[in-house]
Amino acid sequence: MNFEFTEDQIALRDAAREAISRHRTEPVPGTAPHDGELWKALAELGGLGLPFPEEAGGMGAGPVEAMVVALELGRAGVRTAYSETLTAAAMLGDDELFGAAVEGSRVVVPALFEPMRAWSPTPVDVRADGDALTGVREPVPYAAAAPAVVTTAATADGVGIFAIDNPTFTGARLDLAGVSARRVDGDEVLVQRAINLGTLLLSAEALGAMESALHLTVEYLKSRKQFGVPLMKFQTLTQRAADMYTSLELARSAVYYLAMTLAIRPDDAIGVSRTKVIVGKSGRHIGQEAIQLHGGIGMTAEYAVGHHTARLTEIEHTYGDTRYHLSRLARGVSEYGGLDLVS
Amino acid sequence: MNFEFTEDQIALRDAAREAISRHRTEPVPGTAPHDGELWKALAELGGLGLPFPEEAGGMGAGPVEAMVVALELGRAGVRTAYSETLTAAAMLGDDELFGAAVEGSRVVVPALFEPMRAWSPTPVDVRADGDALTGVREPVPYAAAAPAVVTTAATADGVGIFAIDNPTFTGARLDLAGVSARRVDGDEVLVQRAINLGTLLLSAEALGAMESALHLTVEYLKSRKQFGVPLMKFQTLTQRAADMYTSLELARSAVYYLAMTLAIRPDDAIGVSRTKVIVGKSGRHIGQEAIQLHGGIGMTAEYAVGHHTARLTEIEHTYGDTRYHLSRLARGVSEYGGLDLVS
Amino acid sequence: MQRGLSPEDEQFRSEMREFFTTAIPQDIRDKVAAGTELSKEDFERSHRIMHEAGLAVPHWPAEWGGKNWSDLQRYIYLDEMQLANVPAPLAFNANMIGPVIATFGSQTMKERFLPPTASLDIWWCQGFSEPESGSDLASLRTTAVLDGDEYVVNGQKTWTTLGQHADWIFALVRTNPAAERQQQGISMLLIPMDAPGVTLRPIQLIDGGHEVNEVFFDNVRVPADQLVGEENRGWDYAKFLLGNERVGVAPTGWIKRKLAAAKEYAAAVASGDGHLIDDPVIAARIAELECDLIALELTVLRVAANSHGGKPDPASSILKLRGSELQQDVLEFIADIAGPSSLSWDLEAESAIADWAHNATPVYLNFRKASIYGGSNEVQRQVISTGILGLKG
Amino acid sequence: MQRGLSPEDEQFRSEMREFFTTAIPQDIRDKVAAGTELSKEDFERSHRIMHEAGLAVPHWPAEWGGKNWSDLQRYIYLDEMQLANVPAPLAFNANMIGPVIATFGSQTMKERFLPPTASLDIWWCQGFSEPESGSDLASLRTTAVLDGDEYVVNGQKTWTTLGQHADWIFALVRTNPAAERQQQGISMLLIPMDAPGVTLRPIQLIDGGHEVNEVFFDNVRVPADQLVGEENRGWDYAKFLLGNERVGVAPTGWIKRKLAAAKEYAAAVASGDGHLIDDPVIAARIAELECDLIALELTVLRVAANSHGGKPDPASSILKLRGSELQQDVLEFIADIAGPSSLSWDLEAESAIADWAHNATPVYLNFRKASIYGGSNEVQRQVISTGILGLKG
Repeated sequence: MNFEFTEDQIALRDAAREAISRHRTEPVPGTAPHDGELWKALAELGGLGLPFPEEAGGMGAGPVEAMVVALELGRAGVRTAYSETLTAAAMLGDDELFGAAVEGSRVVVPALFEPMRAWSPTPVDVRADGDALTGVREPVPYAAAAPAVVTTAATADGVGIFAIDNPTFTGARLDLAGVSARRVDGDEVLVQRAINLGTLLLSAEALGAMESALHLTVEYLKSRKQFGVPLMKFQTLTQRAADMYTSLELARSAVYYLAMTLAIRPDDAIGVSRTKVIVGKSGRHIGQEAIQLHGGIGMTAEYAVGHHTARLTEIEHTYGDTRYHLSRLARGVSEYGGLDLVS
Repeated sequence: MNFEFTEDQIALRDAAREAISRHRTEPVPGTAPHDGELWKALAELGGLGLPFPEEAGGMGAGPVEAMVVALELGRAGVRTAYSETLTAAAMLGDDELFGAAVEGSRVVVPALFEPMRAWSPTPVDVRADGDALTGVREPVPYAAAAPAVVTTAATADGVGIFAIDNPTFTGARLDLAGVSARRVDGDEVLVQRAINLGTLLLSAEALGAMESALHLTVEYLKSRKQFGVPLMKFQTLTQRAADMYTSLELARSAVYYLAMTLAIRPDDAIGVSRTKVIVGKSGRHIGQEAIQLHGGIGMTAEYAVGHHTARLTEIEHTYGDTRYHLSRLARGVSEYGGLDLVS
Repeated sequence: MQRGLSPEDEQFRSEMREFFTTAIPQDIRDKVAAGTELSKEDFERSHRIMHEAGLAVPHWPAEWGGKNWSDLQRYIYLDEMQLANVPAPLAFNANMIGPVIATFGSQTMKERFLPPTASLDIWWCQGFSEPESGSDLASLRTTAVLDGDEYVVNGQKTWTTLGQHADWIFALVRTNPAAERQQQGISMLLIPMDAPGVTLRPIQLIDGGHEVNEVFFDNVRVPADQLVGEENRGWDYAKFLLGNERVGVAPTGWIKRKLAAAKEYAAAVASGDGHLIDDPVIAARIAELECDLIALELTVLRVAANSHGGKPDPASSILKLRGSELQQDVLEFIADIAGPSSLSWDLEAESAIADWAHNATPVYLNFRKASIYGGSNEVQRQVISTGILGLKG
Repeated sequence: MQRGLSPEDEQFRSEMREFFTTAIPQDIRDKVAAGTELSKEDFERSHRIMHEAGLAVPHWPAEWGGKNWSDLQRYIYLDEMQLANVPAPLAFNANMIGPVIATFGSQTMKERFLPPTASLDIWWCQGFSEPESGSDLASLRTTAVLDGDEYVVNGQKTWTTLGQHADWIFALVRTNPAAERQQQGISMLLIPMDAPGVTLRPIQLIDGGHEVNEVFFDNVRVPADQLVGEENRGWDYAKFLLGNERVGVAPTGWIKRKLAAAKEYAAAVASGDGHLIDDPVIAARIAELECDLIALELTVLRVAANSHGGKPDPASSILKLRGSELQQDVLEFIADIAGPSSLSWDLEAESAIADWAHNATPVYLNFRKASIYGGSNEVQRQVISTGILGLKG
């Protein structure tokens, strides 16, 4: 067991932090815009190919390294298609879009949500007959950036993966009827593996957002005065900041551990669900308390903290929320007795 | 809508309070002993027959009046067979035990629990063939006081109610095989009605316990010093006392309302479940916080507050806990839209 | 103790329900239901219809349009209004400055301001908070110096809700900086928003909406007859204003309607072969929120029914605290129900996602304010622990 | 970053598991599993078996029986012990006074006390808290006045756990009432419980058990060579003692075992046609508690793996807080599972109810202490906010 970053991982973290801060723009409410400059910087860093083998065109690192980058994005409060692109790339196998995705020459995103349907990793109303798809994906992330898309569809033999080079969106909606799609090698197992990676990256981003939300809150309590004394003299606030720290460190342990787990067991869906639950509970707690302890200023778009809360909320609702993952875990709890985390 | 006690109800409350304080003995951990003196005083007050019609031998008052007495018992931290006896009496119809129960000449309790089975208002493994019963009831409350017992059993035509004058107990266990039981008029509806009444009385007792637990906590925070200053200077403690007060007043509204409801709709099981949930959540919150804010002294049997917590825990586990009642309510939530509490 | 409504109150309720569900335009009520932002014109249409029906300011003194209702009737009025998705009469007019002028203003001031305040011909906004005074309102720094028969006002206000629509602002200003206690040197002034030297800067919130503003005063000259009541008594008027509402503190009708909507939403979102509402864990959460709401609403009713014009029931102190918590719990739940459909906030005509789901996250984020503004939950707990429990911190 | 155990640590774990599940008598482990109170003799039997195997005080210096384990090995040792329902070596001996004497005691004191402390031939208890000093330990009033070569001790201690079994007490006493700071005038004395003037009064707890005591000192004469270390440095020793344990702070093995038991219990309690565990809401609660536990245990592992003998990882500050919360959550859940079967606390041979269910409520109530004793959760939060976050209250 070793939870510490290696020297290489620390160097990667510092490089990512530097690149992000150089290209960072102020966050805005609502749908995230795509930032080409930042994207280029992340691509130049090799960040988009980190977990993929060198022979396939990746960097030959692993999920731990990708986590390091996602953590920095979350900490900086920068919203990008990072987790989306890596999730998409993980589904692309040897499709030609893979290279474009990890080089950053195209924005490639997964289209995995069905409108007005709770999260499901497998397609329900999206179907394929050969390469002909029917159904709707919505919302598709970064649709305004005209991305290429990887989607899934129910086929006669299970789940198929499809690449779409130049889809046409209506807002964030993608009607699949009549689009030109190309079937990609791979099945449900590959889809779940990609979602596992994506969930890790979102969780890491959430961890970074929590870190910054707590940091901002602590600084605010130190500097801001009310009734003539610094807010940090109000024990009811500082004790709540302590609980936020507790939530943060619990989430950190879980995220680091999931990265290590996926490095050796990329199909560990149970581990992913558990991490999503831990991160979901911590994220909601920290996000809500960070605003509350800031008071009114925490509600404003000019100030960073509320954007972290918004991003934590978005992540909670991506790839299954706490309740979804608890239900998934609940179905298995009778199948084993005690937990074993070290084997 | 009127949530205020009438003058008669206030007089009853004062009389009950006086009688209880005159006979009150110090609480002890574990199984509650039966106190004959106090029981006599409650009976002389007419307290045992309050909700039953005069023509049947009751006092011709209603559930509100019985609630008033139960609230005082809870406030004083006195454990009695009050809710049990009134629940039993409500199941007895015109059986001869009814008179003994409401006069207080016999302790009569309901035997409704099956060992190692979650709460169920209807019998499962207790069965009747004519007057011959099989199955086990455990724990039977106040078994050490050699009470008469009213129990239920699954019959060919539904649920039967049975009176047992002189059962033999092993500890708190009553093996029904071979006991001499007498079938009483009444069915499931009467059983549910009796449990509704019993749940109201337990909820009222819980409300009294919460009131006292908060009162003791507030007094402790006012008087006790730590680090040279009164505990009430620690905002983290006083803010939590405020949350306890909130829980208390929410529970009060629910209990009063349930009493008024049962006075006109004694079969309102939905109202009973909702109240049990509200009281359960408030009771757990207040019981746990009362000990925590007291610190070590709250853990000792010499001090009253922990006994209130113990009693709140016992009530939570009687006639269905919060989770049970939420599940019962959950099955019906699709059947109506918004709530209407005033009609 | 008595459950239920008297026949008169039942009749009253029917009338209110009839009015709110038929007289207020459906398009406005649909927007409220979906959590979409209302335009100024929406507010005005709705307010004026209520005003014409004599229902905009029923709690004012009878001579200025009041109704002499009981607290229970006022509860019924608010409940039916909220259940019908009707936006409340503008609170700054109906619940804040109106009652203050009616109670403390001169006869001239009443005649000048109360009728247009009731009819929304004047749109009021509030100038209380300042950048350096949050919960500690009495530390405010905006000054007003008497110069002849005019006050000269300098300073800055913030969190001015809907100030962008406002014609007038009622502002707390410091008229006596030398007063022994901060609270004693404060006055309340009525200032037109188009007076020279008044500027307004919008503040964008994290939900993307523009709802609050900063207001700057740069040598603004205000005629002395726009002083409310007496000089240096503004703190008392502000306390009256903030403590004026006893019944509407917890928006239980609003919560009830949202929770009923949450059930519809949970029945509309597909999950597996059925819908989210079929999930026992979701259904149990709905049941729990209903129980929480029942406990709160019964407390509102208890307080309303038990108050006899005198001191309010102490339990009224929990209503703001618990009301905001429960509002937030329900909106959090609705965002969870929306799930991935909540990820795009943009309302698009051809979207396959319902408006409520697009709005779920911004509305959830927006209502984090509920536990901050108007006396934060920490302040509410302080009021309970000090004022009710006697824990002198 | 690396997941999993090295082959050596895997081997170590197998050995520990083998030892704890075979060498410690089953009857003792069954009592622990069911939450039944242990007798003095139970503690002694278990402790002495571990001592004979060299496993009672592995974290002591090697010359007094220590093992030079890594923090990770110590975690594995504790985890396996707790999983196997083995009562820990008496904490007052192994984790408290032993390390203090080994670190600060004279060579004579070490030779006199460490061997019988390791073997439990001396049963130690703790004399720190006093009736008027709870979280504010430094305000203690028990005095020790040097009279020739003896201290004369007067005063009262309380919350002395298992004092009824003890041979000796290590007590904090005030030796310099004139010291500038309260903390500077305190010393630590070793006192036999049968010394003239020492009396013990049991305190019954709300679970009915007798676990803590008051200890009174009435002119008790204590030879000066039973002073630990130097006079007036007792506060430092006490801080060392309380902060000594870095790995065992959160009993994750215990919680893991209880949670696994909770599943068995939920599968044993009938409900409808099946059992409680078939209820999705119950199963989801189990899953949630498992997630909570995983987050905590991973933090324990992270802290253990990241510590290099120097400053502990700051995340270690959350372990006591979170560990006690989670212990309490799991015991609350077990009491809920027991439901009506928890209503009688009496263990009866012919009962149809399992012992764990009879014990569920008293054990739940007993562990409300976990967030109070040994530094309350409020104190833990203060440590985090001040020491880690730098919020100087």
